Amino acid sequence: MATLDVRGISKTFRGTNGLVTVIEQLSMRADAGEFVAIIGPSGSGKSTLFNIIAGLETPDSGAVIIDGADVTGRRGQVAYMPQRDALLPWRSVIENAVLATIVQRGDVTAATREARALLDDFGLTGWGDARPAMLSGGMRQRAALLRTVLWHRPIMLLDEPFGALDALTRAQLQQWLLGLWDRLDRTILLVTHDIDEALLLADRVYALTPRPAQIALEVAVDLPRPRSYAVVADPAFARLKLRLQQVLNVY
Amino acid sequence: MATLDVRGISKTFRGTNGLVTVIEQLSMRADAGEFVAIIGPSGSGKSTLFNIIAGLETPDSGAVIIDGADVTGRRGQVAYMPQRDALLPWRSVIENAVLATIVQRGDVTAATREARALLDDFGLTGWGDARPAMLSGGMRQRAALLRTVLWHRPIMLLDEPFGALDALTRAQLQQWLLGLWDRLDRTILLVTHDIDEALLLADRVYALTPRPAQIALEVAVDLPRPRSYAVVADPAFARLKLRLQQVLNVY
Amino acid sequence: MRSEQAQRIAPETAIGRHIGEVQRRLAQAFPPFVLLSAMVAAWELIVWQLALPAWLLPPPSRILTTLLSNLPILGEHVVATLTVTIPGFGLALVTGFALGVLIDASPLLRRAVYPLLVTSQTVPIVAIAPLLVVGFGFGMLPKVLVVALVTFFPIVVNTADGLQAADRDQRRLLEAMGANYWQLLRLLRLPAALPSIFTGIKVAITYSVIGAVLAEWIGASAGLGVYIARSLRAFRTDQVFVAALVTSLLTIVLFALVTLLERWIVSWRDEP
Amino acid sequence: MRSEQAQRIAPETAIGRHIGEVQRRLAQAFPPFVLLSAMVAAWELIVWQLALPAWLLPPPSRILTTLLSNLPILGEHVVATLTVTIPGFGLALVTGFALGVLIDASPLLRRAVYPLLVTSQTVPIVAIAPLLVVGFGFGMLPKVLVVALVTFFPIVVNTADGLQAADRDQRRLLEAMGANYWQLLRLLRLPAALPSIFTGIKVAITYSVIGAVLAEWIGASAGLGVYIARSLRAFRTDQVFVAALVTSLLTIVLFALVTLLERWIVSWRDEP
Amino acid sequence: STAPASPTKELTPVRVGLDWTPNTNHTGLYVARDKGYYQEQGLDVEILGAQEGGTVEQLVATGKLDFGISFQEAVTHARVEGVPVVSIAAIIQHNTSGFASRADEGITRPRDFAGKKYGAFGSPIEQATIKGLMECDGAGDRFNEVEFVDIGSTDFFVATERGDVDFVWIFKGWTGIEAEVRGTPLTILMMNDLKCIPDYYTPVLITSERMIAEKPDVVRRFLAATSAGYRFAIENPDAAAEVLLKAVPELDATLVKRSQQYLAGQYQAEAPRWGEQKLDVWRDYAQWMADRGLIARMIEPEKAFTNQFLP
Ligand SMILES: Nc1ncnc2c1ncn2[C@@H]1O[C@H](COP(=O)(O)OP(=O)(O)OP(=O)(O)O)[C@@H](O)[C@H]1O
Ligand SMILES: Nc1ncnc2c1ncn2[C@@H]1O[C@H](COP(=O)(O)OP(=O)(O)OP(=O)(O)O)[C@@H](O)[C@H]1O
Ligand SMILES: [Mg+2]
Ligand SMILES: [Mg+2]
Repeated sequence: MATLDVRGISKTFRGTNGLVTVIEQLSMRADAGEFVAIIGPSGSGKSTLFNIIAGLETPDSGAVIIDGADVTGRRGQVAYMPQRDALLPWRSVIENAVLATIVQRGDVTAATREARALLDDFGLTGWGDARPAMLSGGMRQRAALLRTVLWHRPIMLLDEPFGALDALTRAQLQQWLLGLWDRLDRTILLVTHDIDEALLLADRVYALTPRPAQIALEVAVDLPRPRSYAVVADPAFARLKLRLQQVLNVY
Repeated sequence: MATLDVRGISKTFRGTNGLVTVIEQLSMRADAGEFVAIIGPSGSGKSTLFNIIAGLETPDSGAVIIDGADVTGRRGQVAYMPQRDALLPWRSVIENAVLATIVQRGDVTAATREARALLDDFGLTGWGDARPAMLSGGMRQRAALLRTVLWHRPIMLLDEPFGALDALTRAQLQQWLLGLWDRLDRTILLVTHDIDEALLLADRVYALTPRPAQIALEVAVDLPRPRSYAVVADPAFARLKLRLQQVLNVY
Repeated sequence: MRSEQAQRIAPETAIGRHIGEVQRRLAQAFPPFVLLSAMVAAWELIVWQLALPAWLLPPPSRILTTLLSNLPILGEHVVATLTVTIPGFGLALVTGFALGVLIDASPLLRRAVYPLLVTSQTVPIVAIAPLLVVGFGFGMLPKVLVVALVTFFPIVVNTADGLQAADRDQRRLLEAMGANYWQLLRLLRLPAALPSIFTGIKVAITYSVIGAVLAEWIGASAGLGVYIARSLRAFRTDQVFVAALVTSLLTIVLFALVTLLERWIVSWRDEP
Repeated sequence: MRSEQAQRIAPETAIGRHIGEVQRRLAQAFPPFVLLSAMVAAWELIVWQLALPAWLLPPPSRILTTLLSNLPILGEHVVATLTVTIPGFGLALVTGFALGVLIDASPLLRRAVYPLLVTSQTVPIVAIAPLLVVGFGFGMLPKVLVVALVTFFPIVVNTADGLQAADRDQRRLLEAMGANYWQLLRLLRLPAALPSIFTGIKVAITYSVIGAVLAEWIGASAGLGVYIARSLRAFRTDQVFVAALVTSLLTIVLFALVTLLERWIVSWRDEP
Repeated sequence: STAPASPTKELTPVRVGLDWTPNTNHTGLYVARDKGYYQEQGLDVEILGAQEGGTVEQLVATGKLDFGISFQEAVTHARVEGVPVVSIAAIIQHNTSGFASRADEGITRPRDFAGKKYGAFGSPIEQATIKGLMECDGAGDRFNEVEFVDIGSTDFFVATERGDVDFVWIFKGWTGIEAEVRGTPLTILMMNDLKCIPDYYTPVLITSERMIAEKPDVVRRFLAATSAGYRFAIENPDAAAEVLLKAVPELDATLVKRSQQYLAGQYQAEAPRWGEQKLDVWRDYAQWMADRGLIARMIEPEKAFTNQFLP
């Protein structure tokens, strides 16, 4: 359990036609054990924000605070599932899954056992020893999610973890993720393009503006837990969805 | 305008634990100018099917027929947007977009002009000369779609073209694609995980079984055209959606 | 392309697969064999046609008979040369790899060390031979050092450049995991560099045997270099060609071994 | 890592950027300069301390004075050597690249041609020197051929191996577009192979000047090789070192030029 | 010297290949070129240096070189293998090589070789020679006590620096002089003083049988001028040294001058004219080689050399 506090972050890249401000004075937070979803237009700066939190990019200004400590630019603080899977082609699914354990000098045997046990839940039964090149797009995404789950950190950043999955597989993994979150009290930040997904999973949703990313709307999702797909029928759900749709479509 | 006829295709791969039959005796067709959507579980064999139609894999049995001619294993017959973008990192967005024109010895200057003119529609204004490494996930996907659109072929295969896009951008590009289809009478096959998307765009939807892929359900979408998002309110839409959901979740 | 033809002939049965394998092997051996035979025949023909004297260009037939009659002596020379080649190449492998990693470690080191390495390749062996002799005498050591000197450079450059080849997304993932320099190297950059490193090793091993032959010029009592020097003095051009032939064969065998090793280690690349 | 420090010092203004650039250059030149100076000083010191005779290891100071006094003669030799180096390396570049592509074109050709290429690297120059002269006379041609022979091989191997590096998804995309062999080569495999090809060129260019020096052993009346041979036989070790120094400097300059060219052409790789 | 060719006539191009880098053995050639002797004979001579072992003889035999510098042992080997080269002049009348050791080594006669380390350059001749010398000196079978260390092309000073090697076979006119220049006291057992192994010519001027048959005139003119060059060097060693140094400035001036002084007395020695060769010398040394199995068969010594073109 950990709290994440993003304070006044700005980031500018050098594009082909001069400078591009991608994030401008953006602040957000996730309380300990909170599930936060982030929705925003494509190219607004969500992945950049995650990169900054993970310490892969240095913000031009602002700070990333975890549990009160300034960790701006520090790596290894959060578990991160990047948008592109980044599976290592020479490692099997299992070997990819235990990568963080290796890096953090954890118990690799235990991690391998854990990974094998999770193959079923991730719909990868029988593919544990396959190299990524043998997997379908959605299977790769699940392997990457498995790797992130085994990267035991109190804070998880998930950049569109279910984008390549069909409805059924997606629903199964969403439920699985909620179970994990419930059990282990992780703080989760999730980037998604799916408003339903955000409302189904999150305690709070940030909607971002187009580039430069700023907060267009912050809504608390006060729907009862545990939630299932039945929540869609809840009038509160419909109300929140409409508000988010309006904000996202206006911008 | 062209018809596509897939006849009794089977495909088996060598996996880590022996042989994996991915497609078994699958037949489907797309009439000239028809928009066909394919929905199926992750890992069922949709991308493999597209690879076979594009001539990248040879089926173990069965044939791919275009306009009555057997083109099994023949390449260059269809425009194909693969699931992973495969943008060339040393080429700018525009240069990637005109790749098919170069390969097919078309008029590259005209294609470049056309690509530039489309940047706006694809939300890539100002990024035409940027290398793929500078783009966000969704921007890469749009660049790949742009490349497929400029790859002028009567038949287009789109493997999850909108998976990484937010609702607004996705809706804009869906409308744009419908416009293109309407104008140019292309035959389009679209793999998607989104039932709404399938029903919004397609004339016919194939639902596939899990691996090995077979046809679980084939439905004609007899909703009036032109369609907008308002179609969601149509009772016929709801009925079709329910049937598809049932089929996909049962399997 | 990879002999799909041959594979299709054989049905998927145990025996069929075996026959197919034999056919495939034969089909693979055939083209180089034909080319080689054609070249040897042409050589023989040219020598006879132009009536070239054997001391200028001996015909293959002559080289073969000389080889056969010299086999007993050659054994000793081959052993002597390989005794220098193998440790020399081993040393090159270790230092080349280490220097490649070192150069890659920081642009500072790269700028400081690279010119020195380039210099090491441009100094004529004859210039440092006296130093080697005075420093290490006439034993095996100076020759091993010469082989290492002649072969380590391609490994350095291919290692240093290969380490730059890692995928950006994969690098960032490992960085996000908090991987330190060495972990990044071991888990990502080294595996990604392997194809390039093997390229360097292939170039290097090609130079290893001839490097040992040249090293024997410094002074040796046995070895293919000694054999060549003696044959040259005695105008036994046929023996010089025999030595060249043996050197080539040794090198080709070593090269093939490296290629096999590469295929085995970098197997993930072959996947469809 | 890339001198972020130095870049941060200078603010984003035109003058500031200029000063920053100068500082950055100085900072870059500093470490190799320090290392070099330290090594030269150590060398000088060792020679004096051990009272090593000049015929064994001349001190840098002696090498420098010899260099200065020999400058007039050296000019001619340098020109003669470069006159052989440049066309020889050019030939190696063209043939090495062509052979690399050829070898890659089919596994058949690979198996047929590779052993011959390896053989070409193992034949001692002394063995073929008479043939070269008989075939091509005493002019520039045989020497140019020797330089090409000595340098083309790393380009072949790095080209052939580099062409295997292309991304599978990208290859399939182009195949789906109906790209033929040459289009695939030009649009995908060659750009993807460029880093590896440049690695080969860097190794090759390192051998080019010394290759020309060795070629002069065949018989030449001017060139650094002639200068070295004469100096060696006259026990003028200081002159041998001067020649080695000049050879190194020439090679380092050529190597640096290739590195610059590489950075310019393979720029897409540097992107963040 | 001889009658100059008519000035209107085109010069005949001639190529000479050296056995080594240019040194004082070659001075006559450079003098003849520098002083215009060749031109007077209607020849345009190009001198090519630095051939590796065995090459010169082959290139002369194929006609790529018109003349070359070689030595008796090589010509003998060459003729055994059917390489048609012929010696046309002995550049130095007697063998000026010898076995050198540092003076403090105490090697004063061949029997002292026993128990010492010999630095071999890798020729089978060496074993037979040392064995022969020791037998002559009454050392019996103590030849087995000589340790052979192969030093390849490493020079005397380097090879003996650490004591890896005690004695080396050198040319007095070059390495011997260099030792004097350096002030390194040497003991040199001169082959010619030991009167044990037959004398032989080293170096010699060679040409091909074909050249002799087809262009005897060119050979004659070439030797006329070359002979004049060596005579000049005999009479004016200092001036000759200057000529060589001008052509090959990389050489060490002191070494060249002192070497030239020494060789002035050696080029012709007691012979009636420069270049004279004797059948005995060719026959006896070849016979010696044949007897020891150093060559596969005896040559016809009278075909290996000729004096007919000497002025
Ligand atoms: N080269 C291969 N070797 C072995 N198995 C393979 C290979 N290529 C694909 N497969 C397997 O074939 C099955 C179908 O893969 P395919 O990519 O067609 O699925 P998909 O329907 O596109 O899934 P997704 O929606 O996840 O992209 C998967 O189980 C995959 O692991
Ligand atoms: N290295 C870079 N150089 C220049 N521009 C960059 C760079 N990296 C990202 N950008 C730009 O920053 C913007 C935000 O990118 P980012 O990847 O954060 O978007 P995103 O919100 O994750 O979008 P998506 O939903 O499409 O993944 C984009 O316009 C992108 O082009
Ligand atoms: Mg993103
Ligand atoms: Mg797929």
